[in-house]
Amino acid sequence: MEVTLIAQGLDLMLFGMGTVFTFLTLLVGVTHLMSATVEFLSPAEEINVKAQGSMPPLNPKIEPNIVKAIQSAIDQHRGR
Amino acid sequence: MEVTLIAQGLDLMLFGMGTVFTFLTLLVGVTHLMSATVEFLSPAEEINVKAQGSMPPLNPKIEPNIVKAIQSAIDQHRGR
Amino acid sequence: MEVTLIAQGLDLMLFGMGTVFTFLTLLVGVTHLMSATVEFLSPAEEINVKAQGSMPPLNPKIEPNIVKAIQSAIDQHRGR
Amino acid sequence: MENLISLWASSGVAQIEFGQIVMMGVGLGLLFLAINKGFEPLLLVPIGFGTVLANIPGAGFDAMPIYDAMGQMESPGGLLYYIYHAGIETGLFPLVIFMGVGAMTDFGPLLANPKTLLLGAAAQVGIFTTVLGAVGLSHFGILDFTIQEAASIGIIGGADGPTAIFVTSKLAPDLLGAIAVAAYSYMALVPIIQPPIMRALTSPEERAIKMVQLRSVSKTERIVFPLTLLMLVAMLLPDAAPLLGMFCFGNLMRECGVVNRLSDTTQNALINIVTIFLGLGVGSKMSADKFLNPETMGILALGAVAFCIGTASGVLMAKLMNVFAKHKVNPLIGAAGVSAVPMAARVANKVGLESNPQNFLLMHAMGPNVAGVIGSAVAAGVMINLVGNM
Amino acid sequence: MENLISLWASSGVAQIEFGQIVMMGVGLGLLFLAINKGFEPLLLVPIGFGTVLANIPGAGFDAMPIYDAMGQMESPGGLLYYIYHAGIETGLFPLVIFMGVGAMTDFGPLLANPKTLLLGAAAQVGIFTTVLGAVGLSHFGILDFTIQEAASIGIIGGADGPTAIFVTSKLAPDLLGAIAVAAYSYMALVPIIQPPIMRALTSPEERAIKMVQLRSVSKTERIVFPLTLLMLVAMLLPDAAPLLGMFCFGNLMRECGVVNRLSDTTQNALINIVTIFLGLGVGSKMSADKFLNPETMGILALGAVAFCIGTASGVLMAKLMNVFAKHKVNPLIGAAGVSAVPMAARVANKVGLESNPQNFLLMHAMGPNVAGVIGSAVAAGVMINLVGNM
Amino acid sequence: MENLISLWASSGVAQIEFGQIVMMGVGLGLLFLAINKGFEPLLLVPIGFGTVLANIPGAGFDAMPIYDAMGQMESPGGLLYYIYHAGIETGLFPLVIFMGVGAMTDFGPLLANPKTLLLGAAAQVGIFTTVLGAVGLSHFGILDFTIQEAASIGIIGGADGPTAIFVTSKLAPDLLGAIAVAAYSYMALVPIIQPPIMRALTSPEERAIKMVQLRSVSKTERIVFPLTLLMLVAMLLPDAAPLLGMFCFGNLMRECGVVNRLSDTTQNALINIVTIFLGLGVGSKMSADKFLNPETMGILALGAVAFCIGTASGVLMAKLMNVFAKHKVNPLIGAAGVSAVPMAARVANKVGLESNPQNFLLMHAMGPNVAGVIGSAVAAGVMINLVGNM
Ligand code: NA
Ligand code: NA
Ligand code: NA
Repeated sequence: MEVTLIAQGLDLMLFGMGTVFTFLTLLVGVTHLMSATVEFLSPAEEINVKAQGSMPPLNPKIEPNIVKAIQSAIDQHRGR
Repeated sequence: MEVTLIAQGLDLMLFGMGTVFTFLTLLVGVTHLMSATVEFLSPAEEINVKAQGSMPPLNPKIEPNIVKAIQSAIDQHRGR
Repeated sequence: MEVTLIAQGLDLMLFGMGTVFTFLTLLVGVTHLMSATVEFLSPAEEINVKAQGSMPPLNPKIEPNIVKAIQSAIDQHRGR
Repeated sequence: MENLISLWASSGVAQIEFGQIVMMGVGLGLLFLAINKGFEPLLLVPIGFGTVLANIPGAGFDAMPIYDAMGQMESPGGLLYYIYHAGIETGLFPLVIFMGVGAMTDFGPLLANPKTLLLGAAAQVGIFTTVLGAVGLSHFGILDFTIQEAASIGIIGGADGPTAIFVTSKLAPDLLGAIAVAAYSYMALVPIIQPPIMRALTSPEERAIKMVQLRSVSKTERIVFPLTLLMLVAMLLPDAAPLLGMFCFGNLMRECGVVNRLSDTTQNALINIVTIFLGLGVGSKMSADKFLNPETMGILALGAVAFCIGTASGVLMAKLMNVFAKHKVNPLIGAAGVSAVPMAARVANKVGLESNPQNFLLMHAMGPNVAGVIGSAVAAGVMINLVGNM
Repeated sequence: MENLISLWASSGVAQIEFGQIVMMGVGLGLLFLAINKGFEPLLLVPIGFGTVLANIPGAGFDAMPIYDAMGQMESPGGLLYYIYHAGIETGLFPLVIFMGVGAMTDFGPLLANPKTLLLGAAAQVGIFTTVLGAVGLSHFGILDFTIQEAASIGIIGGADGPTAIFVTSKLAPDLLGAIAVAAYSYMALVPIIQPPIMRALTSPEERAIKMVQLRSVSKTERIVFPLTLLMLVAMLLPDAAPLLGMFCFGNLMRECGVVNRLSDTTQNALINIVTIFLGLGVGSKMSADKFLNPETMGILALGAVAFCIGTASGVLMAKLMNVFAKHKVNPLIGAAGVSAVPMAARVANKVGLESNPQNFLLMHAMGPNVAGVIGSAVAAGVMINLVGNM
Repeated sequence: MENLISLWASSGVAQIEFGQIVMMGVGLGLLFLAINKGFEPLLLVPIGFGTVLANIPGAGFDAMPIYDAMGQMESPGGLLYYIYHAGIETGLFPLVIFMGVGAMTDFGPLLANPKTLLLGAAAQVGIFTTVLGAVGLSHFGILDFTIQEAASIGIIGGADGPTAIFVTSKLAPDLLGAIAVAAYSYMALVPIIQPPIMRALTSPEERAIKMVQLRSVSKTERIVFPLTLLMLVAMLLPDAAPLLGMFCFGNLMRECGVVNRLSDTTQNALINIVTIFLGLGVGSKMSADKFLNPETMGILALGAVAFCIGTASGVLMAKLMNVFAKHKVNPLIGAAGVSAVPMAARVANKVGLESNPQNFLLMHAMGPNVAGVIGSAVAAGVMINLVGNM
């Protein structure tokens, strides 16, 4: 039983890492292929988002009181 | 049965108000103790929120300079 | 059975459209009555919302270029 | 080795059936229409994605939870299972959406010109004609629909997504996927479907009719109207009360002016959350065995017919009204009676501008447009009432 | 013909009972009070509308779902049925509301002057006196209340909607409609009910007492306080822990400064969504047989008494404290101990300004005001504990 | 007197057990770490508070509802009971969170440099090594873990909270509290755990490697990528489809540009609401009998090991890639492969700046960082598949 547990752990290790690497390696290839296909099909597409320049989008929110301020400013502005 | 109902009501009154007063009186003491402990442990803490000066948070005020900034931004934008 | 299905369909048509027209015709009358009553009870009410002038409220979002303008205003304001 | 076999046996490649491949293609097609062509993306993005998820073999998105004899959960259900059973089978999601739509609806133009309600009534002819078409197809053995299914198909002509989903989840849940997809697709196609019909049924002079400016509507009228409508529904057609009740509730929150924070949340966070889950849940009914059959083709065809007849009826009704009315109505706004808010009203405006560049019909068309929502909900109530007794 | 009969038989006009007409009137009356008079509209608009919906004959808003022998759903339940059973019967909605209220509460004034907690304690006398009144009415055979019902009625005097709903849904769910309506109505009536009592029990000199300026409260104190309160509740009165636990959790999210996005959502989208459904769910208990009886009149009368006694007790307690205290307390702020945040504090401020135009009591009154919330929750805990064993 | 006894008997002081005191201390400790030290406060504040609530004796936060023989509710369940069973046992909350995380994720850097996916793969070595460690401890009789528990412990090394919670709620729900706390704690400790390992395994020259600027990524690529990933998952590893499916759905809503209002709500109100309840629900599993045992110590130790091995594997994989690659990769970004988005990427950037003040690695590290999320979800899928058959 306990030998089986170790064996199960080794199996998990082997097939688990195997799958992870297989999957992600495939994904590398598929992604390259995808990008190439997209480029081939729409070469002239405007590229407006530069990956280099953009910050990671993890704090996308403006503080709520500022949002309220803006909302009221816009309402005022619209003359409502 | 009906006498019991009155008795139950009186019991509720007695033990209810007793518990409420006991609890909140204790809370007065514990709160004083808590504040004293906090003060003792971090006496130099910056006290940036004055209770007297601040409005209850049910009508959150927007800073007027922010509103002005936004208003002018919108005006500029529309004036463009 | 299949004859019944057709009959059921005809029944639905007849009573369905009948109900729809009856209901909405009644609603026309009731709405006129409601407006007249409201007008009668509060004739001097300020009429601040002109139906003609207001856009339908189905795109309540702010135009994205205005949002951008505001965003940049806030960034400036924050000194970022 | 055993593990490799397990991994392989449970992989999608080993399990996938042809129908699932096709349905994934359908899901991706819906995403394409939504993203590239702008077809009602708020609903078709979640529905399309839900379709793909529901057809991943072995992913169990639609799996039922399993309980042991003690009532203890042995394995949980799939995400789409829970969404469907909690939100769609119960009718909760369409009703919450309707509350949100009510909170977004401006009854002002309708109140300024109540007779446009009749245009909203006329456009429902599309619904019931389609029911007849469906039972006809069944009668001649071409397709096989029950009266419940025929009624659900007809409601596509109402051009009102939540109404169609609400009725179908009650009367013919197996058709939910096909009917929801048809309803939202045709709503998106309004700018293509309607103009030729509108032009064919009207003369250039009619299309150029300039309508009298709408009167102002007081705040009190706006507040009292949803309550009036609710009372009328309560007295005459309680089967329509769930849909119209929530619609009126949302509108009252909007107009009453004292619960703006509730109204804002209803129009934003709440309706958005429910829209996401409603779409995914509808997608869960897009399985191959329920979608890939001749009936779906029939549903799509009948839905298109329903739209065309509804549009035509609205226009013709407007022309009929002009026979009697003092203030002429531009018959183009009759087409807006199918609902599809606000797309149909914009189409009426656009076609009107072609004939008379100074003639802005948008606000005039908003009246029949929201009247069409009421009309469809009334039609839905009648259907549920009558078909439940058939 | 059969169809016409079906439509007629299921119409509201054919089915409506007199009680339902009256209850619809009650619902419309609540809407009128909420919209025209500004009575706690955030709750009374949904409750009033829910009342109307629940009393539409044949609409099935309150219908139970029906399952066949296999556990498959045959017909779904009504919207209000699901809301009530999922959110109110379980106690979830009041608890989430309490979390939101906690996130909106500023304990600063209370922390600056903790002895105002005693004012919040005193105001709870109204609760327990009202329980006595209810059992008295029952004893003399005038009305018929169990001890559970009497306890629920008393809690109206706590002037705290979610607390009243939480206690009543546990002890006397049949009275939920009447008690919730009474609680919110009287909270709205605070500016009318309280001032005469406050003036009657105080001299002009007392009303003009100027209080010492509140000290500043540090961020650490604000963070530690909800935890301290929670620990005290945990040790002494766990039956109050659900309400006060969620209240403290909301307040900790507010004050800790590191989870602002959670705090914002709690104060906005989440509390708004739950408020809408809580109100509708309470409305579902406003059926004629549960509301139109002499007991409801008794509840309304007892609730008013509870408010008056609570107000008086708070004021008198403040006068008692002044006998011993060095820094005098303006007795008007004692009236704020009934909670009804922030209305009661504003009333204290307004009445205070009448006697001394330079005397701003608002912040001083916020202390007893939030203390009243704590006091009512403690009273609720005691009730649940003791009545559960009676 | 009887009442006094009842109040005393039900008080916390009379009922509390030693284990509960300790667990309350653990809860307060988590709050301290979250608030004072900034440890993943969005999750640890709710988890810590939930821990305190769940251990209040007699408060019944975790109580089951009781029904009578008729199916009528006799007493409702506790708040945490409902949260746990509705949202965590079913897997719904982690999936909704993953949808929100998808809507917040920018795949741009990954698309610009897809080979960084391999770094995300390598970092998962930590997961599986830890599984081995856990079964080893069990084998030698030091601790007692089943293979299900070992798999759940391993997933801590994935540095991905929702993935860990999803897997553990399926495989070893009793360990949920310990594993969730370990996962979030170590994610917070990334800036302390990782740098020494990164420095030990790299030379100063390697750390100074400047990477070629990332190419621009088109909108179409961003839209097609989540669909591509979904298809690959569907075909190869459907057990990972719930997690990655919702992740891709969120990301598609973000990138497609036509459902911004849905994307905004997903990133804000929806994920915030679910985060609050997920945290509280995890706290409900932090009872003394499930947490205060040697296994928890083992879990914490193994989790730390998992993190270290994952970090090392990522760095070493980057060095291995450099042996073959034309464009050299800075091996520091390999450490970001453990996910812990975006903390690990920031750490890579910071350590990189120490060796070369002109070398900004942040965007380069975002590729392996989000690859680590995919890798962990794939590992989770394998675990669920294989362990389910063991
Ligand atoms: Na319609
Ligand atoms: Na109170
Ligand atoms: Na990871």
